[in-house]
Amino acid sequence: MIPTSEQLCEAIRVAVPGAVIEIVPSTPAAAQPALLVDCEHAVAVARYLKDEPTCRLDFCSCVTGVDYLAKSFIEVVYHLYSVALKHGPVVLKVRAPRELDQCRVPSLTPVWRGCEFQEREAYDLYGVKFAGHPDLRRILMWNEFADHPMRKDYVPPADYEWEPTPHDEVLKRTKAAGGIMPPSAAATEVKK
Amino acid sequence: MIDAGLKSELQKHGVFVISTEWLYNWGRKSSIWPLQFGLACCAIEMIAAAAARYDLARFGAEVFRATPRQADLMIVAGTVTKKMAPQVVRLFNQMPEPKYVIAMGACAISGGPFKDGYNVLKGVDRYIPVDVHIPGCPPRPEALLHAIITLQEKITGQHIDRARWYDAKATTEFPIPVCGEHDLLPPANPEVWQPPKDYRDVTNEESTKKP
Amino acid sequence: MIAEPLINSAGTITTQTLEISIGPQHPSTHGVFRMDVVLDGEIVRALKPVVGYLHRNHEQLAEKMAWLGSMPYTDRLDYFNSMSNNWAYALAVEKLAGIKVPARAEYIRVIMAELSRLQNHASAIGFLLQDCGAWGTPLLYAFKEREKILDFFETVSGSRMMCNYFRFGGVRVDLAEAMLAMARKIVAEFPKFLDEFEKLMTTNEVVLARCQRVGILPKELAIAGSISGPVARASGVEYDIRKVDKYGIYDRLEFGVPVGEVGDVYDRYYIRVLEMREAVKILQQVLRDIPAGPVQAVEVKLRGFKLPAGDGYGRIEGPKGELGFYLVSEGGPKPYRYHIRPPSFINLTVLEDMCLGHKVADAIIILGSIDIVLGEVDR
Amino acid sequence: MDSYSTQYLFVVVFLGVAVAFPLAPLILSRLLAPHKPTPIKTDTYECGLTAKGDPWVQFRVGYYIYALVYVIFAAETVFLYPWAVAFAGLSLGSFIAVMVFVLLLVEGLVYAWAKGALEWK
Repeated sequence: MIPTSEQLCEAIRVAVPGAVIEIVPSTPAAAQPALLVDCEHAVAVARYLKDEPTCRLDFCSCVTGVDYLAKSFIEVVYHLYSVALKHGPVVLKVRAPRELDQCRVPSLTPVWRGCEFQEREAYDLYGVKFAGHPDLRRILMWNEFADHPMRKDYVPPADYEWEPTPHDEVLKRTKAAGGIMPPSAAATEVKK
Repeated sequence: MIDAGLKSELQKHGVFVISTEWLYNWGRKSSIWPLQFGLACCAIEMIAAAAARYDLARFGAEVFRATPRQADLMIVAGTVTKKMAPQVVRLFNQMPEPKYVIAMGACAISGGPFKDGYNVLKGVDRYIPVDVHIPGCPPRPEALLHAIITLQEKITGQHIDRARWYDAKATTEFPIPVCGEHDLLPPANPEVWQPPKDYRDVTNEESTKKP
Repeated sequence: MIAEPLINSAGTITTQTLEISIGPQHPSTHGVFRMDVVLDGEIVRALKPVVGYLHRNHEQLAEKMAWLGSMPYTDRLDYFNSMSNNWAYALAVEKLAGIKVPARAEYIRVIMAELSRLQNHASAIGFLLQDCGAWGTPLLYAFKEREKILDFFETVSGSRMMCNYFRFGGVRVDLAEAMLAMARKIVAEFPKFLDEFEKLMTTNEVVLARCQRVGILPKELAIAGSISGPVARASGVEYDIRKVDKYGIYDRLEFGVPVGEVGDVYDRYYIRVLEMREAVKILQQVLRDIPAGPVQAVEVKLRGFKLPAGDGYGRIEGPKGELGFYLVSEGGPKPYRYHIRPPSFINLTVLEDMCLGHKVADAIIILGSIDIVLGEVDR
Repeated sequence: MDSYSTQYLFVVVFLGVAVAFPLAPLILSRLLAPHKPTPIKTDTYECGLTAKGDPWVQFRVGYYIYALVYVIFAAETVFLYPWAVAFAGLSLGSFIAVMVFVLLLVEGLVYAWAKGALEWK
């Protein structure tokens, strides 16, 4: 069976000297604690997890970018499973500061080929640059797009359309853009 | 014009009196060839409508042409995203002249459930003129059949002398938007899409710079 | 404008490659998918998939809505089987919150997911054979079966394709006896369709000639490229999440997991036929011993449903592969981060490796055998 | 007009219809169809994108050989049609003559097959 995250921590500290590892708990019901690894040793830890006979985590199922605006860092989460030993998930987390110029994370595509597209998507939507990625381009948005739309502080373009009964957010945007509120909207505004 | 009584009388004896305009429209409406152009979930309902049970062939519209050169109806079935909008407008421009557009589903009409997103065009009628709108998400295959019938009625009502494709002054080219830094430039085609008067004119210069 | 000499050093005529894009609007790309292909005559030298033409910012919308608000959006992810998408999302939330699902609801969930798998695989084969050149007939056969299943979905959930039928902790409406009878009739008739389909297609020499030894995916590349679902099992990867995670009541059901050896287009076609037979076996067991009881966990509030703070990942074996949801909650009524692990999107990673050296017509079939849906690829 | 020339009347009528049938729609569409060329409309169609890359490349010679083999056997079937329609009433001599013609072409097919003109390299 899969070694518990504490055993994994000890094994990684032994195998990859100098790796700074922390355990981040998830909800009690899900019970999927994550291994937070520092950027320098992420690739070494990943290679260790993949080749180590008791883990053999050869299937990287899911790569996600998460933008923690309040704590001002962007986290990339890897969910690893083992096809050979049929166990998982081991969750690997890597963090990088939110500012676009310093937002750099080592890419794990050399370890798991499956991360290629998902890391490109994280770069496209969050602006996380993956060092060592073979082909880091935008994958979902068009190439000339300048923003990273999934970040929490992204302001979408003001191309929304008139709505018969605008409510909270669209109403704010209508006023912010100096739009003249249609009569019916004014009525709902007064009633609220 | 011949009066209706005489016409029905002749019809009883198997003599049909028709105008060339009726024949011209009847020919075009009974064989509308749609462009094979599915975007999202509505495309699956379009295939289901063309399949055996709902059978689009009863209305002569089952021949889906892959190239716009041989199609005269574009069924915009699905969400038109901003990355796809230039391609949609270019395809519409490349279709030969008597051409019609059916906006199938809420996404094609106004952005639908995905309207509040950064990459969804709020309705295909911002760039190209739409003839028939089908509400629904996705609309049932019967709704698509009803839309084809509505389009056929629209075609029968057209007149050769006042048709827009014979009119030299009619605009037949719709400018293709460019994918800009933050949004499509221009956000809408002013000739085709006029927002309601008491609403900010989204198409003037002020809107293209970053808010 | 032909710069190089006509006859090159190797004694053959020098030929130049041709760059074309099998673009967003193309009859056989299963939606708005684009492949930039470099061709040397008919042979594919390079193939770059370009996606994003249907990116409908599903994940950003989910962050603005309540937890249950994005359940109808999951129908529009892989719009061929909304039932299993719902189940993936419901499972992820239940795993995060620790919600128990009553037995009858678990049985109903398996019925819906397996019926959805049947009509998905039938359509996938229909589209694949249409790409092979059998113009529309296999697709019409497959859609005839799909219509029956969609009728069942409509009687149960109210909508043919966008069912929005699952809730956290169960399902929305109980199955009446008449609906169960309808499901039994569909399951009883399905093997006849399968036998007819196999008799026509499986030993058809055109299918054999076009699909065998084309687009071979080696097993190691399948695992390294995170390929999941029938595409991976066709290459010999013995991995089915229903057997590994044992979610729902799959541990109580006996069913086999067909695994291929060569991993070419023909294996991917035949795996789906065998998986349909297994799904029929599952449905017969489930429809035979479905218990009575409630279909909705009582403690789950519909209004103001909140998840405890933290993150979690739940996944199911969707017809196209492993469909997972990674959810991050801050204890509020809205998700902080809502990420979908799309099987079709990740299965495209190895599309170029499979197509190199084949003809253009084979590249179309290889794409068809992966069975992608653009709503899920671009989200 | 004795019976001899009336037989050829059918051929003349048939030729006239054969020529008129394809030309009529072409001419009608030239006259009636709306003609509105715009730069975007006359641009080459490439799946909705602007066409990139130059199609006038020097591609493989295989296409030409494939077409050549096809043309040979298409011409053969054209010659076989009139014979196939009426071969029941004809004498044994005509049958042998056509068989010689067909065998010559089968020998050509075997040669093309042996040289590998039918496989795609």
